Amino acid sequence: MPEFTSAEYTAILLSLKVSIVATLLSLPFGFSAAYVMTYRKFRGKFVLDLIVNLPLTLPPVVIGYILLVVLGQNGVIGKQILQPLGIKLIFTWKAAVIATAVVGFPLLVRSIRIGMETIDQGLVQASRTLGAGWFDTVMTVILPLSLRGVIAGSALMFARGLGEFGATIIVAGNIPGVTQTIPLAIYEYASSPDGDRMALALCVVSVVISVVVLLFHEYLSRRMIRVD
Amino acid sequence: MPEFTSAEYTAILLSLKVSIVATLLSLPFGFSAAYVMTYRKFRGKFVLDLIVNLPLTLPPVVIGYILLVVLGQNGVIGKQILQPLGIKLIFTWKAAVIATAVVGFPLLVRSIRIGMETIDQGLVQASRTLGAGWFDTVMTVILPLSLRGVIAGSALMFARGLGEFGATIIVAGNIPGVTQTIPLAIYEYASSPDGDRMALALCVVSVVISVVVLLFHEYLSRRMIRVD
Amino acid sequence: MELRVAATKKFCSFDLNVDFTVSQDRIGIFGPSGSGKSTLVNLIAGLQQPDDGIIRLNNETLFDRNIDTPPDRRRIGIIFQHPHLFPHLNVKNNLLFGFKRCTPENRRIDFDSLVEVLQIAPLLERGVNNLSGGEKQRVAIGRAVLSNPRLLLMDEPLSALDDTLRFQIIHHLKTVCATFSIPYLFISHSMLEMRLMADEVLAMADGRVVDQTTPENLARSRMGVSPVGYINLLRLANPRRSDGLYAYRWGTGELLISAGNDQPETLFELSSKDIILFKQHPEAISARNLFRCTVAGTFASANRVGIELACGKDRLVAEVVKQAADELGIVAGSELYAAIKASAFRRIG
Amino acid sequence: MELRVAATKKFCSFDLNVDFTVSQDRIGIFGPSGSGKSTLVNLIAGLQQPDDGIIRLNNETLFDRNIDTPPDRRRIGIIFQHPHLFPHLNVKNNLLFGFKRCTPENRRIDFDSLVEVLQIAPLLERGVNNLSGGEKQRVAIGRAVLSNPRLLLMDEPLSALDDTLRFQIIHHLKTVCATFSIPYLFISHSMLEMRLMADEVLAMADGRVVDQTTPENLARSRMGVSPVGYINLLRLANPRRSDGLYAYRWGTGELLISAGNDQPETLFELSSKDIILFKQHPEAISARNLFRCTVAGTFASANRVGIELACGKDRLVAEVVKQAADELGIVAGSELYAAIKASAFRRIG
Amino acid sequence: AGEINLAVAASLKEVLNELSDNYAKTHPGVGFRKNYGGSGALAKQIENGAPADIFISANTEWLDYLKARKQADEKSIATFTYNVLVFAGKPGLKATGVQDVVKLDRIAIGSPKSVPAGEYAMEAFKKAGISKQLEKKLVMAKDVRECLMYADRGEVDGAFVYKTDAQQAARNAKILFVVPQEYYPRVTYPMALTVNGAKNAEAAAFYNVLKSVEAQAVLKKHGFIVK
Ligand SMILES: Nc1ncnc2c1ncn2[C@@H]1O[C@H](COP(=O)(O)OP(=O)(O)OP(=O)(O)O)[C@@H](O)[C@H]1O
Ligand SMILES: Nc1ncnc2c1ncn2[C@@H]1O[C@H](COP(=O)(O)OP(=O)(O)OP(=O)(O)O)[C@@H](O)[C@H]1O
Ligand SMILES: [Mg+2]
Ligand SMILES: [Mg+2]
Repeated sequence: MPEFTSAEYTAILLSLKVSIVATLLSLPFGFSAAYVMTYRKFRGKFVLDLIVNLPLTLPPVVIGYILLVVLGQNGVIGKQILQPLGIKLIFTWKAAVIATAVVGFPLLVRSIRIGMETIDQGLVQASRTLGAGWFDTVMTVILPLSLRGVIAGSALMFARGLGEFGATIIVAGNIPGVTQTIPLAIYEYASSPDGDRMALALCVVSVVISVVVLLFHEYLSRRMIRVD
Repeated sequence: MPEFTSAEYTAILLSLKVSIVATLLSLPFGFSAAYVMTYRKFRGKFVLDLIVNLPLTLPPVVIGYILLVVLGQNGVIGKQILQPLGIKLIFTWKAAVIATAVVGFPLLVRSIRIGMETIDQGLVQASRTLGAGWFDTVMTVILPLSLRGVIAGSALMFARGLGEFGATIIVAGNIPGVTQTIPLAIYEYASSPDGDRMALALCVVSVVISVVVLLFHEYLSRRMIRVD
Repeated sequence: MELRVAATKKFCSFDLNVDFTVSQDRIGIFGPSGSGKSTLVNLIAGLQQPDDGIIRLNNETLFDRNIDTPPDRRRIGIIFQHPHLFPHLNVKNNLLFGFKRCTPENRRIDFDSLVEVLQIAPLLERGVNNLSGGEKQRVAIGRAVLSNPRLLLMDEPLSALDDTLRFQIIHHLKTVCATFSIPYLFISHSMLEMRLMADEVLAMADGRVVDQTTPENLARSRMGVSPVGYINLLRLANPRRSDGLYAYRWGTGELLISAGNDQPETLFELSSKDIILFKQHPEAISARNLFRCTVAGTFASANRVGIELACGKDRLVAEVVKQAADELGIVAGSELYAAIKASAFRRIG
Repeated sequence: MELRVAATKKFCSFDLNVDFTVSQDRIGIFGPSGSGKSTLVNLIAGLQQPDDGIIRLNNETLFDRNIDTPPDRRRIGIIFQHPHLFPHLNVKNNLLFGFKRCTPENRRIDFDSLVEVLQIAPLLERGVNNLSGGEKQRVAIGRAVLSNPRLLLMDEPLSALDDTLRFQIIHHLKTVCATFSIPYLFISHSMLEMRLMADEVLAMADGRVVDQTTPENLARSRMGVSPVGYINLLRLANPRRSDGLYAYRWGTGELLISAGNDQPETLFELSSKDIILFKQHPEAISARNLFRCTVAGTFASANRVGIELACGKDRLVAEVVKQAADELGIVAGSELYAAIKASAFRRIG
Repeated sequence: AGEINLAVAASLKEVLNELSDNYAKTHPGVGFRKNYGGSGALAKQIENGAPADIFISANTEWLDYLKARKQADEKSIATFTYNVLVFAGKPGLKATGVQDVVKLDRIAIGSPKSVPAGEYAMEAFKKAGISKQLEKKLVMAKDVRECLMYADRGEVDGAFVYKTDAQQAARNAKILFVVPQEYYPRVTYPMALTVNGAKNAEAAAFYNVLKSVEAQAVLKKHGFIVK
């Protein structure tokens, strides 16, 4: 195993940070989107479904480009909202978070939905008749019962985040020590003639991290099956 | 909307073909993997879990390289299995199928698993006591009851396949008319001086295809909820 | 409680069409499997919407063309036919689910004594997935009762339970509902449970309310076809011990009852079939109770005759086959001897 | 059938430890909620593994230290306490699930007549999710029976059903099981169902088999504590119509029964409580049946005395309180008059 | 008639398209399979048996890489063309030489490890002695096109890119100055027949066209430098 320099360590930490923040940030939105799509009937539901799923269908590079167009200096959000607030997103790690979140969002939502769709409606009804309002029911019945989906979705999203490359490199740039995540570093090493060993070493790090995440996921899922 | 030339049409058709074939090809394996991981206890289960999930964690480019190394002329499979059989994979559309399948596989398996884990064990037991062996039970009870997960997983995988870029470009190359799928074409147009409009048009095509897939998915899921 | 339901609900092969008003606090719903009992309950609780109609509880409209109060604001509790316990909560938290959501002044039902009656104290810390069928049902009962609803709907809550437990729970349900004045709708296909739990009964068949009456009348009208006959309910007080039996004042004398107890007041049931009538006083009879009475009236049901016996101010319904009625010359005003075994009385409350 | 079970199974707060052999074809399992009945059934069917022990059916070992035959190769059917219907199949395909998996020679049970008895013909094409509670249970019964198992385990299959339907189904279950010689284990907390369905009963309590006996004996031993007393079962044949009643030859004379019918043979039940005994012949009595009999023996249960009456070759058990037994001087050999109302007999088969 | 498999650095796409179209017109029956991509990816593909007759790289390292692995036909190695590094940015910007760049906020270059243009730019900074000052201002793009896109969209003040790219793709950005050649090694596009290609007569014939005057004309047209 080659020696990592501080740049690599920074990349690893950054990758973790980006994936974790992106996943945590997406959870409430992902859960809400899944809830709305599973339980509510409204016009424009299909449009929501589409928007949520778009990032899946489009190549990440395109998503990166779209994000750049929207959030950049001349973009709608970039110009109208971020600039007046003095927020700079593009080329910071926050941009990597956004890219990761957008790309992983469909995975999260879909997983939560599968979990939600299989909830016994009788339990939801029981909760309502016991005086729990819909929000209360969502938090105390639907959420815990779709936890399997939530956890699986988070694991998916986190892992996907660890590997996110195409969109991140465009909106966050590939600035060593600032926005260079593991995949960007791997890419750099892999595309220089004698970076293979370094690239491989970073792959191994990625794999190790995902082993840990998987172990954690399995542990959580198992804890949820009350054995009693 | 700019006029598509035959190269674009080929790319669109190829993308569809690759995604569809990859999804169909992965379904039996994905289902089996999900089944084994949900219902069986065996040593090395964790390793299976890991292997299935690796493609998620690693950047697609890396997966592309790994596939190239494994399936290529000097690779284990390439040299020992494919060459003696006279099969050439690298740089054919079949390589794109493999890349797409590998990248989408974790999504498929995870979705099916979420669906499977929520199956009422009483139904499985009922099936067994009614004389259905385990395989029979898998096919006639577990499969239909995890169909939601299977469909959602297939939709995810198909959509992911439509956007697959990093791994495909490495193992299949970017050969117009032969292995150039929509994302590769988009990439090419986006990086050529006045290809922006074409790139956009191809993005729209991608989106339209995924709209159709989503509609179909919703339709299937809805049909499965027997209303009566 | 005043409950008015006028509603229709159509499924492809079944349609419900009911229209009734009840003003008692203890209502029974009686009807064969598939007659629409559970559907009616769902409409009242707001879990399904009527296609059309109105639902009013105590002058508050819960449903009409414009209003549809959500279930959690109806404060109507349900004990479902299938327990529907929350799999992610243990027994205790299942029980407390509704309780916690009550306003403090509605948290009136004593947790410990309810748990004791339901005999689920040893289960409190367990998960609900591995409970036995009867245990689940008992937890579901406790959960609904603790939420102290202003109307409690009970959908065959007791059918998974053995008799001993069943009557204990009936007793407790009645006491709790009376103490905290919780009105209820009680579904059962047991006429006996109906008699014990309800003051008024809606008889359903094929999605219609075919009869709205008292359990007594329903029982009378079904006496001839029911295998258990008409059930007399006797509320007796201040027993005296007598040779291992209990003697209660009744009619012009005493009733000897083996199932008696030392409670000041007890409810007994007695089937119309358990009364044997004699024209003359029989000698040396195994039945412990033999008394003289007058026929206050008769009614027919299938091939039986129901005979209302008056003894002092008390009344009992006996049943005989037509033949016997003719042979004994039973008409209003006749005098008869009635014999009842001490063991024929069943204690139920 | 010969079934031997010696098995232990421990859960955190409950442990099952049974050891019994039964060789009858119709076995009942009786016990209060939480006594381990469902667990036992699961072990026999192979759905749970004993911690230790053996399970043998007809000389074939299904489970021991080395063997664990999978459930589908045991050919043991279950009707679960909760119906567990396949939600992705319609009623018909649920019913046929096991049937289709039978070898052709095992497809012996007639679909149409079973469907008719269960009264589910109108439901055949429907999905199972919206069936009423009783409808679901009936489909589950049909599904298990159609698979023609070599042993059928029934876990409280009838508790969701009203009486009329219940007795029809009992009748049919017995006929089918007899015709196709399907032995069964029948769980119930109803002593009556037990008496009707079983030849031998395992009484369970706290995870142990506390008694293995005939339903008759179980009923006798529980007569004193049971609210319905001891149930006499009478198989009577070749009735004659008599004034709207049916007269069956019994003992040295005839029994008049209002619930009779024109079938050549019919099964009736009669509670021990429904028999009134006289030392002397009473006059003008409403009871249609009055006959002379001899006391063949007595037994005590709680504060009651069971009295075996012999009348010709036939036997009946009556019950009286101790007091009455003393007063009438009942000992083996005494002669008595027994009175039974025509309506006291209940037709059950 | 045969088939010629090309593996060509993406920046030469237009040139090779034109050349191969012309060639196909005059040589009916000859088919091209063109694979455009990053030089590194192409080299690795060839190493692993991807069909390729002619390899044109955007730098010498990747050709050397193939040579070392005995995949390139050594005799045939030649230089296809040259390019120069320019600085493109907002038209009004006051930047006329390398030293002026330090006054800017953000500058995009290609990732030095993987993009030759980036490597050359870094080289130039070093020579000019400004690499320390620029350290925090650099945005490393995946490829030259991306660099240019940043500049074009105004996300960065300017980008170091090849002249050909700047000419073709820039709309809002203009070439502000050409980086003097003394700051960095010459940008060379080497080419070679692969071992397989050397056996393919059609490929060899087309390879000769690539070395011809005709090819140089096309290159010039697209802004490349041929001498
Ligand atoms: N959502 C539905 N779609 C179609 N049919 C339905 C639906 N819900 C109920 N039914 C039918 O309506 C009828 C009445 O059902 P309901 O559950 O109210 O009966 P029930 O009186 O509660 O019977 P049980 O005593 O068996 O529980 C049944 O035949 C049932 O199959
Ligand atoms: N998997 C398990 N883990 C822990 N406890 C269990 C498990 N399965 C059953 N029990 C407990 O074992 C006891 C016996 O359960 P079982 O289901 O056999 O009772 P039962 O006799 O069928 O009761 P019922 O008449 O209420 O259905 C119960 O107290 C139950 O809670
Ligand atoms: Mg119901
Ligand atoms: Mg049970």
